[in-house]
Amino acid sequence: MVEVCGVKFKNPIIIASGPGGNGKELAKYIDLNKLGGFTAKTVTPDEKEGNPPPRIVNVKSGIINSIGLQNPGIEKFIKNDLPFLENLDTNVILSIGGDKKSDYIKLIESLNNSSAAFFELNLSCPNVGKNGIPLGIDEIAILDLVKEAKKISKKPIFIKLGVETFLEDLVEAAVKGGADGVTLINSPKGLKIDINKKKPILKKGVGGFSGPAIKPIALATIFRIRKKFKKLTIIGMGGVFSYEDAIEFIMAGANLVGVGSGVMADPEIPIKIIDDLDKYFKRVNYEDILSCAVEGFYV
Amino acid sequence: MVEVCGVKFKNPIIIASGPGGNGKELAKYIDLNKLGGFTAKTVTPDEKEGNPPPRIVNVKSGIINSIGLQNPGIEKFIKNDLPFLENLDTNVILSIGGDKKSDYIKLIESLNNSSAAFFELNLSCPNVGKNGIPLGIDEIAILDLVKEAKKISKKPIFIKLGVETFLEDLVEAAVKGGADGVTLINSPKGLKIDINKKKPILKKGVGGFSGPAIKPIALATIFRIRKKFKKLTIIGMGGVFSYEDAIEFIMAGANLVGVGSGVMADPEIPIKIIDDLDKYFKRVNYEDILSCAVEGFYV
Amino acid sequence: MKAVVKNIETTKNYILLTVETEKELKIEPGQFVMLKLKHYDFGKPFSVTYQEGKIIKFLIAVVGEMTKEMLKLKTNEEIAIRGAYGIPFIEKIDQNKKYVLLGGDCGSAPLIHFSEKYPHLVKEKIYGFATSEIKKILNVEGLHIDKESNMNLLEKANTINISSDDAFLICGSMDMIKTVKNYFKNNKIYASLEARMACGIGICKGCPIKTTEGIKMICKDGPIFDLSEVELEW
Amino acid sequence: MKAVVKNIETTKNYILLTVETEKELKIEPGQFVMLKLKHYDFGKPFSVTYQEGKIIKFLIAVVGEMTKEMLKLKTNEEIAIRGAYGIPFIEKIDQNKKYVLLGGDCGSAPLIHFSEKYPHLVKEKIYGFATSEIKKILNVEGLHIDKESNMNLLEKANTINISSDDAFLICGSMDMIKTVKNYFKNNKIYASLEARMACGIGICKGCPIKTTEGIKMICKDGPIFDLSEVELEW
Ligand SMILES: Cc1cc2nc3c(=O)[nH]c(=O)nc-3n(C[C@H](O)[C@H](O)[C@H](O)COP(=O)(O)OP(=O)(O)OC[C@H]3O[C@@H](n4cnc5c(N)ncnc54)[C@H](O)[C@@H]3O)c2cc1C
Ligand SMILES: Cc1cc2nc3c(=O)[nH]c(=O)nc-3n(C[C@H](O)[C@H](O)[C@H](O)COP(=O)(O)OP(=O)(O)OC[C@H]3O[C@@H](n4cnc5c(N)ncnc54)[C@H](O)[C@@H]3O)c2cc1C
Ligand SMILES: Cc1cc2nc3c(=O)[nH]c(=O)nc-3n(C[C@H](O)[C@H](O)[C@H](O)COP(=O)(O)O)c2cc1C
Ligand SMILES: Cc1cc2nc3c(=O)[nH]c(=O)nc-3n(C[C@H](O)[C@H](O)[C@H](O)COP(=O)(O)O)c2cc1C
Ligand code: FES
Ligand code: FES
Repeated sequence: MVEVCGVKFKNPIIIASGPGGNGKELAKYIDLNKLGGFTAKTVTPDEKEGNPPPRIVNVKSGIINSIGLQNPGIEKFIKNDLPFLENLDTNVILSIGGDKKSDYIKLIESLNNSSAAFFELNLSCPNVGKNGIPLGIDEIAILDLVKEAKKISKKPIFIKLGVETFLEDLVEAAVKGGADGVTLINSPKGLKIDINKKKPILKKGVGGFSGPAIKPIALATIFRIRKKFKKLTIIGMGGVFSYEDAIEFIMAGANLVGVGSGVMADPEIPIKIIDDLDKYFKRVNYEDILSCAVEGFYV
Repeated sequence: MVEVCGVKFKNPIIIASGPGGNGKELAKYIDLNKLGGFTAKTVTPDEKEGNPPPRIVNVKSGIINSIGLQNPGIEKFIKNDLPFLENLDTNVILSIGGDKKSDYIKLIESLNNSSAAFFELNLSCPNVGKNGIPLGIDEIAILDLVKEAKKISKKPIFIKLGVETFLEDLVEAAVKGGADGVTLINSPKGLKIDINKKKPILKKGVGGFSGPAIKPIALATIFRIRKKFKKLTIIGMGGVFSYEDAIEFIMAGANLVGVGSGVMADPEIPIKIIDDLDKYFKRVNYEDILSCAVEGFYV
Repeated sequence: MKAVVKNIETTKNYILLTVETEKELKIEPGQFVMLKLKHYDFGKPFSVTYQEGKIIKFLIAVVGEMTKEMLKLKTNEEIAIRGAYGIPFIEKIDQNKKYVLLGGDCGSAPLIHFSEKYPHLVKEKIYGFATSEIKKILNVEGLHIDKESNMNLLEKANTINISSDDAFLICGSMDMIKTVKNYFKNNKIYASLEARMACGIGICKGCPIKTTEGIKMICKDGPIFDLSEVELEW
Repeated sequence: MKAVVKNIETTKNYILLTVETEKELKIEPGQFVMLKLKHYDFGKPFSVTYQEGKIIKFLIAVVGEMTKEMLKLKTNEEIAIRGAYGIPFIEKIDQNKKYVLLGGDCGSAPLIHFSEKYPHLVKEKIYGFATSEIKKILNVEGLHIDKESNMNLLEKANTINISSDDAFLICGSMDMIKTVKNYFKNNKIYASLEARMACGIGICKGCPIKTTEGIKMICKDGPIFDLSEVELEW
């Protein structure tokens, strides 16, 4: 059992936003109540039909996707998905996304009274955000957004970010604004070209790159933030496919570990990880391995 | 045959800086004169003994290294390595590195009269640069450095960068300063933890992540820059192991393609790529595939 | 779930793969499974062409990276299998109709399965392949070889006496599906569609198709669709 | 170069792997090759324990990711091999001396090779393994099982009559090497060192060792070193 921002988790494994959908389909294959938590797919104010296909391409040890944030929009989400999620016996994290501050504020207001555990502000979806500097790389916008969000939110707020040059500054801004934690990492951008057709395989061109291939990058990023923010809550993810992966993430500084592509590759993977971790935690203490990075196990 | 910045290349395949050393050892295994070019390992003003071992760790589809820029320093380099390189019947690119502008200027002065084709300013080695903002992410410093370097350099100058949030701005600064091209990408940071020993496998902790795993990221990065800089010369690299990989890089916008980890994985790989490309270029025109990205093959 | 290669017959461009699963999977014609090779992290979708108990057969066209690797599979090698996924043909089609089955290349796989289980719903079947190469590993009634008869799948379909009451059940390339749709405008056509997939179960939103009722997922809401309800261009 | 698995004998923790290479490789005792499994992008270093023509044998300890995969290798499977790399023992050692060979676990591999080719240089050989498990696949003169004789490699070495003129040729864990060094201060000791490697040929600077003449690469300048010229702590 793990406590994060005052919320109890059965185990540190949660489903990352997106790859698990909104739970209903996945629930046909695994018992979601065994999970530490479930992050819903990012919901936006309006419905989004997403990008044209192909949206998925396999690459070495990973996948590139350009789903394009397909989602039903907040209204239908509240009507069709939220009740199912609220009925789960696990912690639900609601991921919200938008183009501007008012979008996030509106979404928080709409979802504030749900029984979900946390909000996760997805500032880093690689498939949207054309106009001006994307929110997720602008520290002033982040500070401003988080401050406002915290004013009205009844739940702890997590900020989801990608791998950025000045990531420490972005996280600092989130923390200053009152964020309760950060979620790292959103998919780096990836490209795969069909050399016969002389164009990218994804209709959209570039997409979000996920899976085991990005694990070393995710770990380096989480560790980098943990080194500077000793007490910050971090939800870590990026290529987690096994309990050993999950342990690596905790040792690098993640309080909770998200499974994204893993659940797409095989819906049983999160359950297998939880079962294996269960055995591991009989021998080794979660708190001990969580402090590895904090204690600075290397230069 | 390919012409880049007025220099003729037998083929678009060059060895990336680092993984091929300074050529002498590699020459025992393959004929370097078959290469389009050979980039020497980054040389710094003073000798560097590099990081303590382990310096290498294998991960899925890649390797993380923390060589720590081990190199003999400019004096010994000129004495022991440069003559060998100058004797090669292929284009030599001299990679230079340092902590500050004056280091680069000094190195250019020392190497200006060599027969090498280009200078490559390595601004992005992930294993050095603690004091202040590293050169490679500071656009003002880049503009300033490139301007000064161009003033004295007798050779075209390439700037080697990693994947950065504001990469377009960094490249823009380099171009403004007069850079003749950019080299993309240097290794993103990666981490692998030994969960039994509860610490990273590399003595240094975090290292540079290279190999096929990073290929989609490299391609997305090169394409991103090509989209904005239609005429800029780009040396592309990151996980090139086959001629199909090389073609992908050219289609994404690379004029020359560097092989780094590939030559470590198997010294024959660059030669195999060149032979296979040779056949491919009998059917398909280099200029045509080079223009794929420029013509913007997608949104 | 683990599956073991029991038999593999190959030609240059085709594989007839027989595996035995650890436990019996419930598979209806039209459903597919995700197959994953050892050392791969993600699987890809393949229709089942034959099942009896734990024995499953696949008819696979060698078109790219993974299918090239599959050519090298050896007896007793292990692969991973999960499924079956997708809606069985029988649950979506109008069971009061008789069907002309048109399979383009390995798109024939689920149709072969269907015709074995529901012969009474089949009016005619044409499994079209360009060359006779396929005959080395596949021997089923309805096999049509373009090169041998000097006509393609569609021309062959035209030789059949088709009433407006007859329906089509088709699977093949998007080009083929569009052509059939254009040609038999007055017939009901169900097509089993394909898309690059990741999850296969509707969670990732990776395999969309535009329908009259909005975006649907081919893996979960298909793979079979009534062509009148989908938009093939996007 | 391709190599085909001709035979593989395994226990829980050890592998005796016999492969046949496409062409004969020139391999001297003490040299190593890089072995790469199918679907891997990078190989790892292994000493040769026996060679005759195209047939090469490896003695492998199952310690981690890749060696666990090697446990599953099957006869006729293909692997990639390149080499031989490193300096042959015979080129570095003082050929006027007689050697006590001390092998710790699979560190014995190159020593076994050496003793077969240069028996006249061998005074004594002790290939130490913790338990008798290894006997299931390895049967060579000099095998020492700690558990059977209730003494470890070093204690066993101490039972030998060693003159200050005798030299050591050792290979094993860093702990073992340090202990031997400490113990036999007056004897010349050559040790074959190990490091995580990437290229195996001295180009990547991935496998450093501190020596009296600066940083050297274990793959190119070793793997054998006179212990008096290297610093084992860094
Ligand atoms: C529900 C379903 C059932 C299928 N059943 C069969 C079957 O029974 N037999 C069979 O041979 N194939 C079947 N396919 C297609 C099969 O999944 C692809 O051919 C396979 O994934 C290609 O993998 P690859 O790595 O060899 O090709 P890649 O290297 O990924 O691509 C090579 C070529 O194949 C095409 N392709 C890639 N993925 C798919 C895909 N998912 N669907 C269609 N075309 C694709 C690409 O456009 C490209 O031209 C089915 C697909 C779906 C969605
Ligand atoms: C010149 C040379 C010759 C070698 N000859 C043999 C041999 O004949 N038989 C044999 O069994 N092994 C030999 N090794 C060691 C062998 O390379 C490693 O055991 C192997 O690479 C481990 O791979 P892994 O993926 O199973 O282990 P990993 O999962 O990478 O690591 C597991 C454990 O093995 C250790 N390890 C990893 N890489 C190496 C390495 N390169 N050298 C030493 N320890 C390592 C790690 O510290 C870790 O504790 C040799 C090494 C070198 C450098
Ligand atoms: C198909 C797919 C859809 C995703 N959708 C979202 C999303 O809606 N919101 C979000 O914050 N992240 C989304 N992500 C990113 C994941 O949550 C996760 O950050 C990333 O994939 C890295 O983890 P992984 O390697 O375990 O997948 C998506 C990822 C994938 C593969
Ligand atoms: C062992 C090793 C050493 C490297 N040393 C250098 C270096 O000295 N200078 C440099 O600019 N890049 C260096 N690099 C980065 C490579 O040149 C290249 O940018 C990167 O590895 C990505 O390409 P790859 O995937 O083909 O290896 C090094 C990479 C490796 C793996
Ligand atoms: S493949 Fe994931 S939704 Fe269809
Ligand atoms: S492994 Fe590359 S230098 Fe030794």
